[in-house]
Amino acid sequence: MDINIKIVSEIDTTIGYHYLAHEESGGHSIFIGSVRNSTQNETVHELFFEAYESMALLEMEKIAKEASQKWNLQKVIMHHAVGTKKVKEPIVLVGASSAHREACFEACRFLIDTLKERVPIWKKEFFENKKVWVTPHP
Amino acid sequence: MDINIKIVSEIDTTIGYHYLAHEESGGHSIFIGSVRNSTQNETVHELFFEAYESMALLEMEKIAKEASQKWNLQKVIMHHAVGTKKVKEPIVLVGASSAHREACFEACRFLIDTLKERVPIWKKEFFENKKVWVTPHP
Amino acid sequence: MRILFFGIAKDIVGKATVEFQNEIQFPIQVGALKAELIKKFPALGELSSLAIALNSHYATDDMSVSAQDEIALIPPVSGG
Amino acid sequence: MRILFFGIAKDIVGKATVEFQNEIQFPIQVGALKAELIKKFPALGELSSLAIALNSHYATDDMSVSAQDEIALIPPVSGG
Repeated sequence: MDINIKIVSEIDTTIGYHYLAHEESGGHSIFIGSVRNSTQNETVHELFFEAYESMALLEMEKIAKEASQKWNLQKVIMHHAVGTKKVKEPIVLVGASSAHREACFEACRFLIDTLKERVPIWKKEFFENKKVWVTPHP
Repeated sequence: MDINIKIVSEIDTTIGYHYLAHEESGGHSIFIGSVRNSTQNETVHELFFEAYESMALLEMEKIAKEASQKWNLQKVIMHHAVGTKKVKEPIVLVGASSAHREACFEACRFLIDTLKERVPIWKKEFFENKKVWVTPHP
Repeated sequence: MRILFFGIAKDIVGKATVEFQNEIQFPIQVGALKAELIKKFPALGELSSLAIALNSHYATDDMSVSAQDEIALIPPVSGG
Repeated sequence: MRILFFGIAKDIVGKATVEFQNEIQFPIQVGALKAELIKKFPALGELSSLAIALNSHYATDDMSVSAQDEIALIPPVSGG
């Protein structure tokens, strides 16, 4: 299986299919996360992302390999942005390709769910009058 | 909700996010189906797609609206190709955007599953020595 | 009236459009029209499903078809 | 030895990197190191989770840390 993993300053949202396409793949599932204009009813102006880059890359690679053990995939892509991101700007792109659609859908969901649980990247939310590191409670 | 529905001769795989992005959307799920090189262990050379176009457009619109009743979505895209498609060429692109990722993933899966069940489009498979209309058995 | 055929139904019938003049009496119910078509082209009866579209929407067997409607025969779909 | 701090942990500690000289005795187990850091910076103890990365991999509490290892404190992650 081919894996493409990157920490970038700008996510290129157009390349998902180009990377995932494979002659054995009939299905390609792509998820893109972006900044939305509010969280818990408060207006968000921008987000700032910080990564422990060496570890984030290793952790994404582990997640991609776990996905390829759970499902029969041809390719996996995981890109995450760092720095300041405004509303509508993409933050993360993950995707997987497989012969049939069930596997790529489930794998894609696993990639983003597990990335959010484990990859050492931190988000600071900038509201009108305050900024806070998001520290999810379990 | 905004809906973008097309029958096209070439799928543009790069536009999914561009179309789905919305300031209230944090999640965007895109599925792209393409021609793979084999089916049931036989080598596929190409596929040919024929649509009852007026009805296919109406039926895709109904499916998009059903999705928007089931989930809180900002945008839905459904593009299907017609004509001859070779291995690795995209056939269909569907996607949905929503505030959180659960809704867009579930909606995207619903879009492609329901498209395959109901939209009047037919596929002919070209093998080495024969060509057959695919007529799925229930 | 004209009936449109697609996919394998087009191959069975031998053309994309067939004009029916006196063979079918209109108005007719969708279910009865389907039965007439299967009588005329028995291979249609061997498909795993066969639907009728009335003016570009799926029709149920009890709907009535007039000679002015656009009718299409929908064999099992296989898009995506 | 140097410990890297990220996100809210960096704000609590006041910098991204802290050099510990004689305050911590190496080798030390990961669990004990975490306890030392929480004693020094009590606000770290109020986070919903706190992990240690040892040479860029998540470490378990029973692993041993030497002064040559790259150590990072991982507060609750919030990527994606």
